[in-house]
Amino acid sequence: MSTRNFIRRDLPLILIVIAAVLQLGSRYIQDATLDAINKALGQWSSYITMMAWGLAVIYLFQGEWHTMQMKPGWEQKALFGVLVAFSLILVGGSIIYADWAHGQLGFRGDQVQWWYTAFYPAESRAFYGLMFLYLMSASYRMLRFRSLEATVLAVSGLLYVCESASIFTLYLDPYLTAIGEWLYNYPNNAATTAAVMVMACGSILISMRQLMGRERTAVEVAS
Amino acid sequence: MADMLFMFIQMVMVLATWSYLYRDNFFSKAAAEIVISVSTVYFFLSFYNSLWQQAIVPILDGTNLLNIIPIILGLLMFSRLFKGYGWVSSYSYAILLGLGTGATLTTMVQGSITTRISDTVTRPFAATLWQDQLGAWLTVFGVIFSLSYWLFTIEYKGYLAYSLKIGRLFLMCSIGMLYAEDVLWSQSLFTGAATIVVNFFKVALGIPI
Amino acid sequence: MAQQKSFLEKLGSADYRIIYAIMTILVALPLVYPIGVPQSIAPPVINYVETINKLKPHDLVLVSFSGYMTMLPDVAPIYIATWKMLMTKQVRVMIFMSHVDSPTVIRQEFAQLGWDTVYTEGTDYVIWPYMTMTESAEIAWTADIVHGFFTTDIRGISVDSIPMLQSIHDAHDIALYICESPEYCTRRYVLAGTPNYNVKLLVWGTATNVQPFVPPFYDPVKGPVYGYAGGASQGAMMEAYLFQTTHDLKYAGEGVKSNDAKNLGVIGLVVIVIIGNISYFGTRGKKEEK
Amino acid sequence: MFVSVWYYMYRVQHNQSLPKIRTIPATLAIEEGVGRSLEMGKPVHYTMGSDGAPLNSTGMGTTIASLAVLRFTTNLVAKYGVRLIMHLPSQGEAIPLIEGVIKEAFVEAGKPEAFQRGDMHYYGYLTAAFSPGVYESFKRDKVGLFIHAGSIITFEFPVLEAAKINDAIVIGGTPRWTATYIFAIACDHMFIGEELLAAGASLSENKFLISGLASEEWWKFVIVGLIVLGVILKAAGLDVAAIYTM
Repeated sequence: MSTRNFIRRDLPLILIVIAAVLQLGSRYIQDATLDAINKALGQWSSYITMMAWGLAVIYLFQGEWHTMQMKPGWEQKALFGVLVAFSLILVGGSIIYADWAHGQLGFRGDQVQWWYTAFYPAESRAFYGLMFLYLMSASYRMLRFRSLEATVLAVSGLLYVCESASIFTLYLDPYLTAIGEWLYNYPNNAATTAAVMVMACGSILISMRQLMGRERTAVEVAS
Repeated sequence: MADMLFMFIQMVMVLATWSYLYRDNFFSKAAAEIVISVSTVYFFLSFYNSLWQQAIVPILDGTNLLNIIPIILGLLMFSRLFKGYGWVSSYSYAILLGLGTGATLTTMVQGSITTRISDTVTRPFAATLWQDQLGAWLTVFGVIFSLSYWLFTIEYKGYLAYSLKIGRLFLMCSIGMLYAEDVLWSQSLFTGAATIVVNFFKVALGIPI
Repeated sequence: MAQQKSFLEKLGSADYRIIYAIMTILVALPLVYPIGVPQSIAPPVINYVETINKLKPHDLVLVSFSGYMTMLPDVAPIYIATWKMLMTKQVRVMIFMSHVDSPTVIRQEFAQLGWDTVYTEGTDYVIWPYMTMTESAEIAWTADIVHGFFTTDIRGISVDSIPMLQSIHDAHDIALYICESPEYCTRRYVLAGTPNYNVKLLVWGTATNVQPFVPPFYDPVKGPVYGYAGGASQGAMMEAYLFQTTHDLKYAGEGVKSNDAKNLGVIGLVVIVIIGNISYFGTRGKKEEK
Repeated sequence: MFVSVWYYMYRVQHNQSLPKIRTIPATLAIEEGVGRSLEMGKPVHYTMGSDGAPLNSTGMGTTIASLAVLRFTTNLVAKYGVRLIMHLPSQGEAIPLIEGVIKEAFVEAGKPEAFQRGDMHYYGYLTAAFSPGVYESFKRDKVGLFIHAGSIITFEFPVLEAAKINDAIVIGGTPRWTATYIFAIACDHMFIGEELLAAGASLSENKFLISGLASEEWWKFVIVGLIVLGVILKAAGLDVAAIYTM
């Protein structure tokens, strides 16, 4: 039982501590070996995150498959079909246009890239365009001078927006930009500084717990 | 012709996405599904492509055999899919979490705390104009008042209650400005998407862009 | 009992679709009929341009380039103007990809600008492949640029057979770093890069990323950040400034066009906020009377 | 910093009293929201954001904090028998960790069979794919409670707005200050700034975690002290920047 606990719970914690200590060490101790180890660890972490994409693809299809089974009907089937078809186009295209001599998939050729640039950037811009419209309707709803706090929020927001429009700056400058920049550089900076500092405190606390092996969130014993 | 097709697809994607605003429909869902597949499969392929070149080729030609370790650790992640062996994957993310811990402890004290403090306290003395001096002193007090919002063990009574009230004004001012920034960039993207639609019709009608 | 809504109440609870329609028309109008709203220029943008102007031939410029396709409308004017300036300077450029879209976008931009007619890949510029880099990896990379992290450039050519890299060692060789500005990136380079290597920094990016984080580090005389430009409106400023100082038509681009749309959008926002508040105060008075 | 942490740990080990932690309103709202979902027969949706689970960077703390909230939520969900839909972040390497936390919470609640891997949805690298994906899920599966906590970028405003349009209780927050405003606009209950990081500890009711929070409180006073001291030193003509960033 104790071996089981050690392998499942303590060993991962020890790994966390080792990796953290090595990185801390290389920051404060000048040593070539330590630097080399850290360099390797940095590269390894990149490779591990890249490997994880395989897992991601499995979860994508698993989730969509599950959805299709939960919601029978032509629409969900057709949507799953769109997903599979498009994925196959990407996989097929990158294999067909691969540069086998250099072991590269067909990403430098325009063919696969074309599918990506034709479909994705337009959709994403349109989606964030929606965000603009949502923000506009939210402004209409929210930016009302109900209380002192709400007034401060609305006035600072409006001033900052106006500052970026040359039609206002042209006639109201230097005052508009000066006030906007002043609000940005001082009161806003004060709040941001405080928020960033407490966030750092919170993150450091969690890291310390991690380093002392007290943070159990990351390690499991079940399953 | 290929250009025209390209522009047409882009326009259809924009309009399909915007059709959300009217109501839920098949085209908007299909557009989402296409982007999800691009978002996962395309990146999966391109990351594995880089992985092949940067990690596996050096193993195969014998220049860096140690790369086998991250590859094995990466494979261990897949143990999550097998019943009863899910815990094995914790070895892989343990390393990542360890590096995250190290990164937090090495960079955050200096980057987010001490540099910020020294920046705050030196500003009032560096400023030359009266408005900058005023602002810089306001920042010093603003930081202290704003910090009082994030106290978790002390009750807000007496002076602390006033400090909280003033601190919240600073926070609101900041939230207003951050909100304004996002209005600005999302507007740029909205303009970008609208340009796609306008340009398609301009080209189709033979009007110069 | 259902009460008739007054005009002011109706004004305060307008359907969100009406707001969508008004804003869409305001923003799309100048794309069809450009108006040409005049432009003002912020000092950090001027310093950005002037810092690049001070580069000497053969200086090494490091660029971290995100080229995130979604955000392109917001940042492309800055990118394009910067590439155009660098093309006139005969410097050496090393480009670091910080987003998975970057390789595609950079090839497209370079093809449009004719970058390869001025510079040769491998001898005048190097593009690193996109890889997710952790903070520790980046620190190692600044200490040993050639062998610290990458084994090949984006074309798959080994670092040992790239002529330009043979004279480069660590970040001391970098004359200027044009840096992408998510918060962590700037913070990391200001910390890891500058105290140890004294690298001059310029920052580019979206307004959201540049504005909150860069100003504390900005000082046009002492650095570490000598100038910055964020978002489409500052991109338009950069184009306008370059055009004013060089009178070269090649610097007039998309940014100036979107300036019109920005102005009308902002006017629209101000108007709807004012309408909302008129309704709020109008109806609040009535409620209090009751 | 270490000293303060150790001091409170010492107090815990010797069963001495700890300061009381103020309740964070958003944490109370989670239980209420799960109850409401049960009444309405709708599922609970949880997400850490499309880019919300960095492990090997300074964002790690946020990820861990959000996982603690996830564990708490999953426990409640398992107890009440409500369906949980998890929208995964783009970081594939975090998937095993997230699944582990959910599974373990189900096991703790005595219902390991309630875990459904098919209810974990992945949308890839791009926020523009994530947002419509989540939006579709709201429409398709309905939503009673939506929790959105992690290191979030502002692009995710449409998701929060969509949850609101679909009549959900929205709870969210991030320690990243730049993204805080989207929650201020769109949430019913929010974690402001570091509250999310503290929520994890206060939810767990674990003495060690609470002791950590108490020690962190001291750091904030130290920061205020350093600011005051810095002003005095600077007025005395010393180079504060050099001293503080040694």
